[in-house]
Amino acid sequence: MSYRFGLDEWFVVELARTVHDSEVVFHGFGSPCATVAMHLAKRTHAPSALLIEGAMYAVNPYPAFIPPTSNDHSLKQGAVYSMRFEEAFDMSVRGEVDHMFLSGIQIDSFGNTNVTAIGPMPTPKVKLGGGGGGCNMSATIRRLTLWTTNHRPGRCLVEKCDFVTDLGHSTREGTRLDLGYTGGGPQALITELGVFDFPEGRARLRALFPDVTRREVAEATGFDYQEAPDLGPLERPARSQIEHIRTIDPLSVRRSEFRPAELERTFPL
Amino acid sequence: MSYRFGLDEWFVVELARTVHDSEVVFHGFGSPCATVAMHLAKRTHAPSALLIEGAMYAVNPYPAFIPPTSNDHSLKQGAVYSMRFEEAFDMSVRGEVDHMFLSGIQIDSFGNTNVTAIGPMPTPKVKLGGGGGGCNMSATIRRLTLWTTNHRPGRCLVEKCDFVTDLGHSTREGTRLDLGYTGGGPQALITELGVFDFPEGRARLRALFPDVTRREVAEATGFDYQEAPDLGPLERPARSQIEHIRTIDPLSVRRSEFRPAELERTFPL
Amino acid sequence: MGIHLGSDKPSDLQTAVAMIPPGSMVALGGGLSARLPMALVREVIRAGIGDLHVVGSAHSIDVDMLAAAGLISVCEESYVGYEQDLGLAPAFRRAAQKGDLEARESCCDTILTQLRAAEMGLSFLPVHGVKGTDIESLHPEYGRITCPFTDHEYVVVPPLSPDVALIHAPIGDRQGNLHIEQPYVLDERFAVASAQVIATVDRIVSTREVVEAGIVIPFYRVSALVEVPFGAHPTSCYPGYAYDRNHLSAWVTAAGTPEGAGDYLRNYVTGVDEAGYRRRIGPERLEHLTGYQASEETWMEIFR
Amino acid sequence: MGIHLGSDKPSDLQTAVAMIPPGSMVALGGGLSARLPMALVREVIRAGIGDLHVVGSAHSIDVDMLAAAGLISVCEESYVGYEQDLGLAPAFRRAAQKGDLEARESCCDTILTQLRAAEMGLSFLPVHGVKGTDIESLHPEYGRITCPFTDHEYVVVPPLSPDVALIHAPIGDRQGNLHIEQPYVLDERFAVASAQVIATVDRIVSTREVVEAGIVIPFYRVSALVEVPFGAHPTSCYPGYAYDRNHLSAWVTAAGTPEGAGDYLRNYVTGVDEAGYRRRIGPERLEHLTGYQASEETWMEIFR
Repeated sequence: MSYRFGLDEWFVVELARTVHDSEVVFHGFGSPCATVAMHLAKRTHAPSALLIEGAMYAVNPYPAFIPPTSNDHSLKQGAVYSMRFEEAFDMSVRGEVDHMFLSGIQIDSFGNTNVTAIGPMPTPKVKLGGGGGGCNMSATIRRLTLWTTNHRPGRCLVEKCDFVTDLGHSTREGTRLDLGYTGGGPQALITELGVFDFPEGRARLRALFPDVTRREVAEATGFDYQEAPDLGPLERPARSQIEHIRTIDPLSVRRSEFRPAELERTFPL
Repeated sequence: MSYRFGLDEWFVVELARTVHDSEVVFHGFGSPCATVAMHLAKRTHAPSALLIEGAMYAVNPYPAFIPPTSNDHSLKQGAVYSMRFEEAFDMSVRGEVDHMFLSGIQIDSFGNTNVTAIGPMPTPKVKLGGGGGGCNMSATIRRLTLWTTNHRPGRCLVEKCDFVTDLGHSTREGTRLDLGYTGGGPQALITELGVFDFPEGRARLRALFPDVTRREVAEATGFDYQEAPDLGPLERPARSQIEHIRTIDPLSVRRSEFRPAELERTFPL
Repeated sequence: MGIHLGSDKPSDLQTAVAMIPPGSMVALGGGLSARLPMALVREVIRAGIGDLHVVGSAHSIDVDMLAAAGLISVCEESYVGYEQDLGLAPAFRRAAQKGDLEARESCCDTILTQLRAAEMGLSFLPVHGVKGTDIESLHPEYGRITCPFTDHEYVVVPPLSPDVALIHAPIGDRQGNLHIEQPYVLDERFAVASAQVIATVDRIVSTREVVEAGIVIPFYRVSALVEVPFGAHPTSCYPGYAYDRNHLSAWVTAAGTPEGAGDYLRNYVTGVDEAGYRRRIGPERLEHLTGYQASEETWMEIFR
Repeated sequence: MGIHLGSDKPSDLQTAVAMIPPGSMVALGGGLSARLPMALVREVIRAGIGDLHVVGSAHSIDVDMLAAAGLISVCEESYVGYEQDLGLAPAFRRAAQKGDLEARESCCDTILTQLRAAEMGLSFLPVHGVKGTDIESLHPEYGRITCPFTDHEYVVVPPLSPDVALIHAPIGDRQGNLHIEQPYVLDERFAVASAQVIATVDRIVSTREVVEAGIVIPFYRVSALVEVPFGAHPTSCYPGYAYDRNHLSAWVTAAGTPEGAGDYLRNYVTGVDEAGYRRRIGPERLEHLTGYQASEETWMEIFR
């Protein structure tokens, strides 16, 4: 039988590919795929990245496994230094953090995200969890990578967010430039269908998973978008990347982000 | 031969008498008499005071001796906790420190102090050391005790400070109330001649060392002042206070604050 | 914003939570699945202290359970939920959606900034973001200011001085010196900015032991100190014990309906004291959570 | 304001101080008689790097010696001197009185606030006092602002981001993780707010040893790391050694005249390297300063 890997693994590889070597990279909490991706990048193409581990604020840890919560001490194993809360936040808001992963229950074409509520506040239809540190950090961190594993049902990529928790490229008060923000905003949006970039501050479809059609993406997406001239399939992961993922995440917590149908998608190497 | 003690010891006792029990009390650096006085108060009438040890920011230490510098680790012996720099300063400026000792090379009748320069800046006749944290802390700490051991030569208690480093009750921009400051300003000024209080925000002579006359004080003082109706000699120290001082300060660093002639002043118990 | 020098600090849960008047602003220490002050939360529910304004960063069962008990009027947290693993907080969500509580959602960094304003004694501080988001619309108390040097317009926030902070630590001494392990989250900031600090510790130990581990919150910040073994359960309190994922999961399932939440509260909170709570959880289960140190494999298996 | 991830950090004094261009704003770590970065100060004097804007809290021989060497153009410290014991700083005083340097005197808390502004990435922060004092007149760069919530008028200060911070620590590892003992003074703040951090340590040790003692400044803040035994002499660096009061006193006496200061600098700085400096001081004397741990009596006698 040939070597196969799952969508969850390829998805993590796509997140990891957005990490540059020698950058300062951070994710928040409740982000298993981003957590695994950061460690994958650090163990492969970005060994000199400064990795700040989510809710632990541990610097360059080497955990033996990824637990189902972001706030477990197993995540700081191997780190010789952990930041104080304020140290991590100051670093982010003064612009020293190069890259953050950010998810959204709703995401619009500017890359604004909503994790606060579906339907109007103060008594929404669904009160979501909330934004953590996003509404300040999204203004200042140099580069944001957005992701969602809920593109297909058609309710995530929306024309307009019911509520803007974190900043994309432009909101009702104007662009980042108008607002005087130093961060560069979203550079990529990765979904279980494909990858968008933001060449002019608007989402543009850049690549697809090989089992996904342009039409499926169009049907699932609530906003208009351009397609990249060289739109095509994503580059396949290397076997070593897949192996690293399985080593990093033996509990497969990354899979908790996906609906069961998506987890059935597997690919030959 | 009867039991005698020196002016330096009585002076320290007068400083210690301004410390209340259960208050938070702090001195800066370069203040041997205030250092010894704080420890004397803590070991006698103010056992529940929270003592913040000068440049060490150590809480309630019990040093075996007082070193000639305020920044020596011998001063934090016995303390289980030392504040960070910012912890001590925040505590002071938000009004949680009840009492601070403050000295001045010049002191005016409002209790403004100068430790910056004699003669006009930027090229003064004498560049003094500088004010440490005084120009913020004097605005916010609840109660200040001023002291000088250089009253007699007549150049310390002046009509007008050449430069206001730390705030008394009123400066060129108005009173503390006008300035919106929360601290209560100087409550006492202790010199080698006697003790002033500040009943209406102006220095008033309240008591004298028994070997000093009202005339000597008047001659040494460059500003006009009232005298308290019950002006009289200071209350003599208890023998136990003197013994404590000698135990606390075996190197006699307190004596470095006095001119030799003043150190010749001794008193019977 | 309180200095507590007394030697008469309350040392039992009932007396300690009696220091919290209804309507208080209550800061919750710890975060997510770690070091939440659960014994204090349960005692607040037993005492039925309501109309609370809770503040914190990213939290979970503490807020959710107080919401289930109907004790929260304003929730000013940056996140309430169980992350990807167990999802949204059912009771909190229900209360927010019905308007039983006001979800005055904030941001970790904004809360930090407001606590710093209190700590620094300042009547305002600027934040970096917020402007342009809808979070600002939930906070009429925020303002705007223009920097006199750069002309940049900032959102400014007022200081946040909770009436009381609830903090759980693994160890402390009788005076109230507390050691906690990193991440401290906002606990240091809460301890300074709050008028009262009510602390529970898994173990009261000698001052020497706390000093050796490192004092993170000094005694003069703590107004009450109670020893409650497993006082953070079902969340973790390292180096003592890992979080109880199974129990959290059982709560989340139960809290899916008001009836289920009510049953849980009767079984695990109002119907028992803390010793009874530990018996309900069972000594074997608690022991299991402390076993994480045996090996990485053991640690991992606790979460499977 | 600098992240230094490289594995090629300079590790000798000459290369390290070559990172400081003339005209730099230089933050000085430690304070008064403790943990002043004296080996770096001496190397700066050997290299003759001038026109410096030095910033710090309460300092002594570091500033005084740089002033004696004519290398300071602006001195923005809260205090320069030798406390009650040895009095005013002779060379600094002379330079300030002649106008050879600008004594832009500041306040510990103002400097702290300006460093925090840099750390927090803010273009201004309010301070509590200063208003009404003459310190404000020395700082045209300060401003005023009215709080939008209370109408209170504050003095506001701009961020302070030194070009380079000079820090001495007792131990560090090769990556640049540093341990220092309290009081940290402003060293943590300088390490974050400065573009470059040049550190000296008395001993380079294993990472494990630094972790056990406690990392206070993490490796990614440090751009150069040099091992210099007794690198803080004649000031203290606990737990290694007490300050050398006799040597400080000798300097203060020498520095009473420009000629005396010049002789001192030739003898102890420009005429020798650091190994030569230690030989000049003498191994017995240095050994004596490390002996403070023997007993309280011994410790006290070092200062007599």
